[in-house]
Amino acid sequence: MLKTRKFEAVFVALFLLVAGMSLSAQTNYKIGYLPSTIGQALTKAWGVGIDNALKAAGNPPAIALDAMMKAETQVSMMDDLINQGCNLIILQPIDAAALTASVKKAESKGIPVITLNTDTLAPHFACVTMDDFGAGAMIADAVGKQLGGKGNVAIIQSPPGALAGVNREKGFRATLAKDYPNVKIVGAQNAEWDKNKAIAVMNGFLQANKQLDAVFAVNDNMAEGAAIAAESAGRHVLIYGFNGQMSTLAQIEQGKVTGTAYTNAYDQGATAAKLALQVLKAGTKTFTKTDVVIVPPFLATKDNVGSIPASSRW
Amino acid sequence: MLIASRRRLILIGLLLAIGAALSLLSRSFLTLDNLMTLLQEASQTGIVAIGFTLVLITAGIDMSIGAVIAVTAMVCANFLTYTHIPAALFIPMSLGVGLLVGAFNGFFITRFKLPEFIVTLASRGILAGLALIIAVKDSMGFVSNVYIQDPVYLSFGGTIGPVYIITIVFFAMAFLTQSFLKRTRAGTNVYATGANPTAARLSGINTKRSIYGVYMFSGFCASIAAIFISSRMMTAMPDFGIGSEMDVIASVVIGGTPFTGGVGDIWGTVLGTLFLALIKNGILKLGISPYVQPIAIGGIIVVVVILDVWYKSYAEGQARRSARRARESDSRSAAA
Amino acid sequence: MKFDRAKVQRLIADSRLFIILLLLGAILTILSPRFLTIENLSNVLWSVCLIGIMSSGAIYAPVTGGIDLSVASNASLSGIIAYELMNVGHMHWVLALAITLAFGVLIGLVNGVLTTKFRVPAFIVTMAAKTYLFGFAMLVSNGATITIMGPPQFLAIGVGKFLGLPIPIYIMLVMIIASHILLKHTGFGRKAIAVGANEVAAKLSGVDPDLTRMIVYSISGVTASVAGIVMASLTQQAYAPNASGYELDVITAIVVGGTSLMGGNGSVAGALIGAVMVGFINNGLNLMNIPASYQPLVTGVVILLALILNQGIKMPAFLRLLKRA
Amino acid sequence: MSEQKEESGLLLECRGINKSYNGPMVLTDVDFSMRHGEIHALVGENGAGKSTLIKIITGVTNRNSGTMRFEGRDIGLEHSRHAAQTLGIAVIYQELSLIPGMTVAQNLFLTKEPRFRMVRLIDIRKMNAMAQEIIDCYGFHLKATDIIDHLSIAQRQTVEILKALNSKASLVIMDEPTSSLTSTETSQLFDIIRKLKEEGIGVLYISHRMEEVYNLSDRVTVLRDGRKVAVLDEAQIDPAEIIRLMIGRRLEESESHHMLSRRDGEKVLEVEHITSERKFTDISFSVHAGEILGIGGLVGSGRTEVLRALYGIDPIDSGSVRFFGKPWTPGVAQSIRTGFGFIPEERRLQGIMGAISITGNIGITNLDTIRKSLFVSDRKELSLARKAIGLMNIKPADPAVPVGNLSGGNQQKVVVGKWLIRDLKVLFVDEPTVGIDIGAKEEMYQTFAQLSAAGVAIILVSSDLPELTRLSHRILVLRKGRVIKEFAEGEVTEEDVLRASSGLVEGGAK
Repeated sequence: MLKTRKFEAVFVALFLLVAGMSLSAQTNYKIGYLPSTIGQALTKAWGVGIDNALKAAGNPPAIALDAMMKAETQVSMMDDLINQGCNLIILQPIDAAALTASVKKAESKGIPVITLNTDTLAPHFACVTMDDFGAGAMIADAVGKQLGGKGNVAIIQSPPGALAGVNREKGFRATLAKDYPNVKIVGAQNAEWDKNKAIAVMNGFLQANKQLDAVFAVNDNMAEGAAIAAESAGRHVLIYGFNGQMSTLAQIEQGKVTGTAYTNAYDQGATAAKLALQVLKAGTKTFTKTDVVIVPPFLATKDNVGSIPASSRW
Repeated sequence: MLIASRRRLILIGLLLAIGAALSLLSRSFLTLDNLMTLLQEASQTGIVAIGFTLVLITAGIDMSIGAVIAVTAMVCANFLTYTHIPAALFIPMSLGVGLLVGAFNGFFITRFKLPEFIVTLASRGILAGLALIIAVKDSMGFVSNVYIQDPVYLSFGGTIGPVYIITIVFFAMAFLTQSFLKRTRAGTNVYATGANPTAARLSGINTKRSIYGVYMFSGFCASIAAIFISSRMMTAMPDFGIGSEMDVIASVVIGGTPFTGGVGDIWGTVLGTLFLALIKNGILKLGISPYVQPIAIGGIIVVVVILDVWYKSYAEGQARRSARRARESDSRSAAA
Repeated sequence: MKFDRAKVQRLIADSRLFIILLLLGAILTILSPRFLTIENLSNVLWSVCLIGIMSSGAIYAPVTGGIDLSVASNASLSGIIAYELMNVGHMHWVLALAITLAFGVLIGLVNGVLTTKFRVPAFIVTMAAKTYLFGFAMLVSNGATITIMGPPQFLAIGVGKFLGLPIPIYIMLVMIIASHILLKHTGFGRKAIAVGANEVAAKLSGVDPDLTRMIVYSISGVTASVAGIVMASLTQQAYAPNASGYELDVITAIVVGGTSLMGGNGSVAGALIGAVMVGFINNGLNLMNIPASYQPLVTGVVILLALILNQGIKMPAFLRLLKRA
Repeated sequence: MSEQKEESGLLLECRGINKSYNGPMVLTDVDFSMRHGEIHALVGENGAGKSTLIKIITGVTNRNSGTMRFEGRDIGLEHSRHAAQTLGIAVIYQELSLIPGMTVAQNLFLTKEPRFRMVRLIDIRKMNAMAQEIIDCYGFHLKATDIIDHLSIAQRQTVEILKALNSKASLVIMDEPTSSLTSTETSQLFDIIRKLKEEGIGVLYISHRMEEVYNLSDRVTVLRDGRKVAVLDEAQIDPAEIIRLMIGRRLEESESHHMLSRRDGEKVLEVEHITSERKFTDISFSVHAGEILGIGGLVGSGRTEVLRALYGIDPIDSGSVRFFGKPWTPGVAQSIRTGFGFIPEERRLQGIMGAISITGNIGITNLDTIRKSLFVSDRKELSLARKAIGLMNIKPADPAVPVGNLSGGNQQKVVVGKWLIRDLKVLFVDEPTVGIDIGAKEEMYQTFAQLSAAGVAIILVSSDLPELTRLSHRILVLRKGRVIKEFAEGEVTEEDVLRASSGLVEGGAK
């Protein structure tokens, strides 16, 4: 019995401490931010963009949760944000189909949802996207031009079923097939978004293909990994990434990475936040069609990368 | 017996204490919606944990449960996209996945005496791959997850009154499994197999059968969970459940079932899962940075298990002392 | 003559695993002409070096009948700590790495104390550690993906080359050899094995099981953080989930290497072979450009076969069993 | 060998049993018979074929040829454990076959739990009641709901026996039942066995303890090298004779006289008023070089605890210890370094590392001698191992075999051997010959004699009274953690020691 009281003491202490933090979070709008994982440059940058925009409008920062790349976790966290009575949720769906139900549920309870990059199957308030498919196509175009419409290309993939990566790859493949029939895709392997794994995968490509002209990695991390592998093998390969995170921009300047599809993630986040505040002021609750806001990425290469100011590097 | 039930009471006390603390600290904790979600989360882990408990009682371990969820979900997805077989028919079939995997594990464990951990870890890999291979693909050959609309299938994600069906099923399964363990010969055999295999064999128990049984049941439970998860999310993904093993293990161990086998029961596991779900759910409510949340969860798990171990050793020490005293007096009287 | 045969048989038995590895290599060579080249093999070694380094220390937990699931989180955290010390704290890189390793030891020691002094099962302790270390990593890195721009000496650790081979390979080999000697040829190694084999008997022979275990987990911790440093330097990057999931690869390597999780024996060389085996598979599939989906599947199957063969079960017998089942 | 003449109404009758596990014959043409309600002892050295015969009777393995009749019914060559059980043959195994964590009742009814008529669920209440009934009708001090873990070894054994009775056994086989019992518990067990006899149940009794065989059995069958060498009726039973039959060679009869003799070598260990909470109180004694100090007393009287404390495993609360005159605070590691040796009880649990080679088992205690600076020299270790193997003539003489694969006797030899190769000053010995065969026992005794001759002080704890009285130069008897009597000189009989252990001390010498 006495023991039990000890536990109580411990926990009460713990929660009082925590309560301190939570108390301040009770003004204006309660906005939830639920990316696929918060441990990534992109999602971090979004978060910063969102919070800055909210602060500017005198709103407390968003409640950020970490779904750790698991759709189940993200769904249950959606439920949690709903139960917490958020006014609006900014969501980067890990999977379009998997999150549709949650988005429906939220909006049925009068909580507008803004999706980032990945749309869901159900109509909701808005989707602020950098258009993965289009950007993939854009890179394919660049590669095709640089190779003069002929050569061997490999793709470093995201895990199967990871929508963002898949769409980028689809755009890339579609354009090559359409406009550059002589550019051969000699390999496509998954490196699980991971730089270290990308090194091994790239090494594989380099071994398997004595002639490899270009590599498209569906995110910057993997592009950087590919760069490391190419460098240590002493082979020259065009390497394209995706997202345009700060480190990759630097590597583009150093000439290690050829180019990337750069989006100003800060802006994207801010855009979402501004939309959020608008709709909350307007008080609209039901949405028949998703209003898609495209934050178009542009191709950052050695020539134009300098034009990206430090303030918009993330 | 007594010790176990006292430990149980302490855990319940903890549960209530934390619950109370949370409802004081967060407005949104003590709402019907939230409590029901909490139970839903707990049930999702719990259904798997029930099967896992039996494995642990035989002093084994099953790392493949997560992957079983994935494969089962994908099987259902295939039925839904490529066939017109009604859900009522193919769901029972897809539950066979878990049974098959369990038999597979049981086979390698019993026939080749391979360590359970590595066998099930291997089948985890095999299944994870399988899930991707059978995943529903689009025209370009990319995994595209179906959006399930079959009403019968979706009904599993639904509620009866405010209570989620999964929760009801969870408690029903808990009750049945518990009575199986305590009230049937097969159940007793499971304990015997875990506590002292040679002795069990000597008393004519077919330990191999018990082992096959528990792994198949564990897989079966995972498959059931898969149905509920996918119908809650209205889709099936090839990575469903993978990685959830750790939550399951934590719940079961917090529930007081040790790795050494021979002891443990389902009500403990139920409490364990509730406990873990409570912590996870509560943490989200407190507006702590998501960075701190894992620290809190990990810390609480360690603390709880430490306290449990402490209490257990203390209580058993007393039991043994009293037994020794009794014995000494007994032998004295006999000697005199 | 007879004695000789016995000797030969024992030799074969001891090198069984290596033979299995060669077998696998041979198969892959047949399937893909590109497999058997110096660069490719060195690439494979390069790709398994993190697992290899972690295994060299993590193996001691199973030897004493325990397990360490926290190595991956530990590694990620170490990378971040190293960065903070070097690039934020502007410490000399050597000092910074030394302190990082000290942290690694501390993390391991905490695991050790919790398992020995508080009698919490190692599985739970290290599983929880895996969780809260990830949290600490998030906290320290503020959830960011850190890019490490320097110092060059630090970056050289990961990508630099010596005699045409990447430095991490040398680090791995050195640590594997060191660990092998530690396990097989030092008092501590003997003590660890004894504790795993029969704690009471060991105690009566003057071994302090608790102390031994604490050292064991500290070693596991420090090697994990070496791996973390190498990883950070190799990828020029540090972030919380950096090594997540590696712990299972490590355990797989160790067990495939012939170390029982029940304790009382252990083979460091085996662990390396186990790691290389997995590396071979991934590399082979990669060379043949087989879709990623098949990698976990093939790996799983090969692991099972390797375990069975390693147990000395003859293939025909195995097939017969399969038939009967 | 005198052939047993055909009798009517034999409980069990085996004729011309042959058995070989693909290769050498383990049993050749063995005849064996049991009458209803007799206590029949089966004796023989390890490897004589006792256990094989039991295995055949209980259907664990099948005989190659020969006939078996049980209660008049023929048992075919294809015999099985299940068949044996249904026939009513029950075995009380040496390593207890109970399920820890379960209650007495659950163990009694394992696999035959009473169930409800309608639903096939176990009727726990009924089961406990039935169990309690059986317990009471044999008058044991047990509760049906007791959990096995909390019972003493003796109590667990009674549960085992109850299990046998509950399975309606008409033949109960006991393999070394007393090996882990105190003398009191042993006598309790004997009462039970006699009760079984009265019930008309045949008891086949295997033991290495001659006095038990002598006290208990109606008939004795002696096996040697897989052959039956004799069947003795009650009148003919005589320990010396049995031993002669068992090992064929006649031991010099040192068992008969137990003259104690003072050794006045240098005082190696002086113990003054040591006390340890709830273990032992105010123990004082000293051991001289070359002396074997026997410590008698019942299990739980604090004998083992004293050894453990002096060796440095458990703490001493008060009192002082002097080693060669100098004050000494025990601690396992430096105890070993300074020349202490410890041979623990319960070999399997405390003595050996079963999965490890002989070399490894010997090496771990000799790390200090085989390691230079940081590293261990395999060569030195191996030579040590070979030396130990030679000294104790351990079989097989292969340093690489895992100790777990050795016979009980040889395992114990390893445990002893690892100390012989050290420069030993004091050796603590706790129940050294439990469950090992006569031959190994003798070798063990000679080793101790040689050690003491070489000037090593030995403290011997033993429940085996002949052993204690024969080996010791001086005997302390402990009771309830105190020295209750010391036999320093003159003659001592086993009865004296036993009486003292049981607290019946004339003159209350202290």
